[in-house]
Amino acid sequence: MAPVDVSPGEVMVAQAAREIQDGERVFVGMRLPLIAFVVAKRTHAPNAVGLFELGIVRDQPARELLYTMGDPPNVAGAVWCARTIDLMGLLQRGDVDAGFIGGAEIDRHGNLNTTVIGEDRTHPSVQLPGSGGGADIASLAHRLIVIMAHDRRRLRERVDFITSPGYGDGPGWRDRVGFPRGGPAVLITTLGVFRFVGGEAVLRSYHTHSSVADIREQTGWELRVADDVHQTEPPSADVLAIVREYDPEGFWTRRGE
Amino acid sequence: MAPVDVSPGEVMVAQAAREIQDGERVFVGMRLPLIAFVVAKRTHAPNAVGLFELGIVRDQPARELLYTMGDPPNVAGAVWCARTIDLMGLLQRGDVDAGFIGGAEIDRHGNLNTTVIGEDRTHPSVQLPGSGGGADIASLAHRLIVIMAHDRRRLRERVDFITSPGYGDGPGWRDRVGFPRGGPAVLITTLGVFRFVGGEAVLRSYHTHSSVADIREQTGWELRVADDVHQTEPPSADVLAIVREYDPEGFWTRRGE
Amino acid sequence: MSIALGCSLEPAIPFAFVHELIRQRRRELELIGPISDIAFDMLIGAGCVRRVTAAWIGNVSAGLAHCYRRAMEHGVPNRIEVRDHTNFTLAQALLAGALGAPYLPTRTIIGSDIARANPTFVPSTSPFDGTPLLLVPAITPDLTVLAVQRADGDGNAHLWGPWGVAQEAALAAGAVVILADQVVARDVIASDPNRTIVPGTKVVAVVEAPGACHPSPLQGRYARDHEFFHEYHRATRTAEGFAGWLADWVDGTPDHAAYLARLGERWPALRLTGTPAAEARF
Amino acid sequence: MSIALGCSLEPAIPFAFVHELIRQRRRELELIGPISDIAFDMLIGAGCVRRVTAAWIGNVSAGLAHCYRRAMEHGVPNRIEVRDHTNFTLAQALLAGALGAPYLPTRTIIGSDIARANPTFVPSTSPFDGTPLLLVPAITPDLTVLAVQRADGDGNAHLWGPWGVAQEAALAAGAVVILADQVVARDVIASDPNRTIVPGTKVVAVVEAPGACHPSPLQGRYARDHEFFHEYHRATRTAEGFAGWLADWVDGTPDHAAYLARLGERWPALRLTGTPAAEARF
Repeated sequence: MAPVDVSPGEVMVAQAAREIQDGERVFVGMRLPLIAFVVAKRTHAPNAVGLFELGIVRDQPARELLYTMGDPPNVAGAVWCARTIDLMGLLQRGDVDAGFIGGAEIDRHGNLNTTVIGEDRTHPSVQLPGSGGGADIASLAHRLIVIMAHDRRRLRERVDFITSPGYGDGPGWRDRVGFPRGGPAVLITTLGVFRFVGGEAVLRSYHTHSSVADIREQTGWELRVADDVHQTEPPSADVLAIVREYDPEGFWTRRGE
Repeated sequence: MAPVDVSPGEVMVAQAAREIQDGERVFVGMRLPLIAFVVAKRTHAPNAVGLFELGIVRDQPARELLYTMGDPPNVAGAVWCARTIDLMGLLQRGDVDAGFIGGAEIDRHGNLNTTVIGEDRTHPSVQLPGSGGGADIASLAHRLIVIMAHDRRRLRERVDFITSPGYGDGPGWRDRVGFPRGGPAVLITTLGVFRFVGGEAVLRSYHTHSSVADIREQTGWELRVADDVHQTEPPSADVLAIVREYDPEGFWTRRGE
Repeated sequence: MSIALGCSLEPAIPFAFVHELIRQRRRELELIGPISDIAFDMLIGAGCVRRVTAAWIGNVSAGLAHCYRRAMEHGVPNRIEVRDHTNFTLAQALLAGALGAPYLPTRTIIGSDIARANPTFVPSTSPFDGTPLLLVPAITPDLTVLAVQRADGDGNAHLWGPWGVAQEAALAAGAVVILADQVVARDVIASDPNRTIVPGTKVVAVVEAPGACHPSPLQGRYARDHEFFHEYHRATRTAEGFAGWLADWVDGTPDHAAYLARLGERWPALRLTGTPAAEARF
Repeated sequence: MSIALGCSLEPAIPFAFVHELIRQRRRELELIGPISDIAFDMLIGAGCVRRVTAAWIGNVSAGLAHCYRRAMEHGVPNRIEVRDHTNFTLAQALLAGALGAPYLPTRTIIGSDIARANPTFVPSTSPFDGTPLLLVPAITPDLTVLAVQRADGDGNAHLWGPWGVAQEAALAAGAVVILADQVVARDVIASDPNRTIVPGTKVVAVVEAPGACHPSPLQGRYARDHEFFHEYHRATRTAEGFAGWLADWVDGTPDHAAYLARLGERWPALRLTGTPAAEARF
């Protein structure tokens, strides 16, 4: 049994850690993926390497919780501190196995919006921060792992602006527009886990605090559910211990609760 | 009066030094130009900055004679040691005032060959080393200073291969092919000094050991002579002292004598 | 006038320069920078900005950028033009500028709405294999402002920690201003020329400005003031709140020394001693 | 197989690797490198080479490259294909490879015969302003070989002194081999990650090879052996002379330790102690 007070953030971190395979080179990013990288390194993926788009490569996680990827503890003990374009070059070449991104909105084909709510880019109803490196990771990593808060306003039939492309309008689209590879492999939300099948999100598991019905209610497209849908494996006590040691205040893993 | 035992190399170095203006950023290169940079810095151009295409910027000359621009004394005490492309980027942007190059052959329009003697690139009669960065400097520096040994086989009506373009077939050619700027300003040979007027070399001075007649004899094109042709100013005793202190064995300045 | 800053991404943002731009009420600026972690937000809120060329504008550890939202959603204090980039396209645009190349060709974002929203990008195909490409035109800022650990009087500058797009931005610029935590003798710089991010030949001014990056960090010198970003986030939710914040922290401090003094005990507490790099002999 | 080496230009040329290629009589190599100061000449003379992609092939302080001349002028020991580059076009080709870009656009050599002699270049015009450009396609070596001062067991490598085109060549390559003057603990590398030229993720082998660059120099470790280049120049004027030189220095030495031993007193005399870089704290 998992501890009863597990937060959605902790369930997501545990699932995200499972997505990192040993030896992989992963664009880590910040927030929950950063902690997922720590968990993966200390459990099943000791040889994974973390890449940070501002120009850092780490084979060991930073010793302290990071608030941004450029915090001094993320440079101290790195094996490479270089330029953004060096890291992005590795990504465009195809030297990066997987990347994490999040977003404000996503559609069933895994297209993400982090730019603007509203139809007119120049007169937004909500101005979001923009791509950062997210659109690059979505364009060029071999495999994309998406992490999102889950509600109907976020999981939409169509997003207002495709910042980070997933599968566009479906199978074949990425080839057609000219991406060399990639696309979302998994969408981990606060409520469940989707895999992409034929360029479309299919629900594979619901977290302990959720259900298929809850998820259908909170999803803005007609939900597809896998035949073997099941409960998301909760984080083990060991994994929770790692998460809580690294983020003792719950700055990222209990954010907004 | 100049000392009697002045070598052609020393006359050329003194003249080359005069071509460097104070405060200029100069692609220095090796051999005689390197020593010209030392002379210029220690006489009239204390604020000149030397750029070396492998990735070095110096505001003070190296303390020892260099045999290649990558010798450790050329890095020690440099203000920037970077990548070749960083220096070449400055050059392409137009941030480099002047550059020195040499060659095996040159024509009256200042086009240089350092690639091959013979009509067929794939079956040369003499295989020369190639461009190095010479063609880049000739393409992109604001002003080109050329240094050459002078004989009829080198100063030719047409060169077999244009490695480093001068003025092509004459005025307007550089604009037409798309160079953003540049072209040879001066050609300093073992016998005299030419300036380029309307894209063509015009003899301006002959060294003490030479004459207009000698130069005509040793030039493979119909010589054009300036109205005010005169004797090249010999190196002063001060300049000679600098040259001989820096190159005491005459490795570069008395080469082949 | 176009100004690139915040080019190391989250660290080494020259906030002291940003504050001074605001104090002088500079107007019609075109800002260029990848992330800018509240620096661009401040300048937008203060009415200094006409256009922003950026990949991300917000508050990295706290959330959305309130001033940027007000400008875009309500035209307060003025409408601004945005040229959307990603970290990679901006790095490529500045690298093209540094190389003197007209553009760089890329496969990133070719299926993204960013490629359409930014009118400077040109779709193309590779003459080598016919595959689709996006051409990212060079960006050449009028001025690039870098904060570094140390520089000499000629502007030869050592920066360690993440370089982000700082070197390309400096080499692409018409002129560079250096904010040095320490101004040092030339020989300190020349003892380690591989550490130099930009040579003095590109630099028009060097300012000794200790703590110039607060609240962002500078590797080995001081930590990020996380709480300051959260305070800014809370204080600037409304235009009035932003005006108050500005009155306190920018217009209320005549210069950067006064700004640091206002931080009180908080500033020395951020100081880092760091660990020394292994010896390298030249 | 394509191999990039000599990527720091005149210094840090991995001659120990070159000698071993010759000892193993590797054939049909495609060499990539800007200057290569006698390294490519040896490999050509030994019959290891099918194609050379380079900006300059010779003996920097002594003159022409005799083996290269014999191959090109007389097909001895075999004809080779040459793809002429300049230092800048080669740097751009490798940078394109490192960036995963198909090509870089340039204005260098657009009026040079090099642009015509090398069939990989494609003339173009800028879609932004219609001006002429030359497109330099990416080069992605199968293998890049770097000599560095120190690396850890994973291949994270510190190089100081000129980087030339070494970083682009390493990042563009399918695989990298590191010849380290010293293999050090990971923490030495991680104490100064800005000094890292290539991360271990690109590296397939690390060899501790002290003196690997002789007769070229390695910054802070040993000087250039100028006289050795002159001896090579004199010795290799004829094919027979080259065969004798090879028998003495390469086939006559079973490995690099034996090569250094053959240098006798000459080798320790080249040792440098260097001067330390100013402290940087992370």
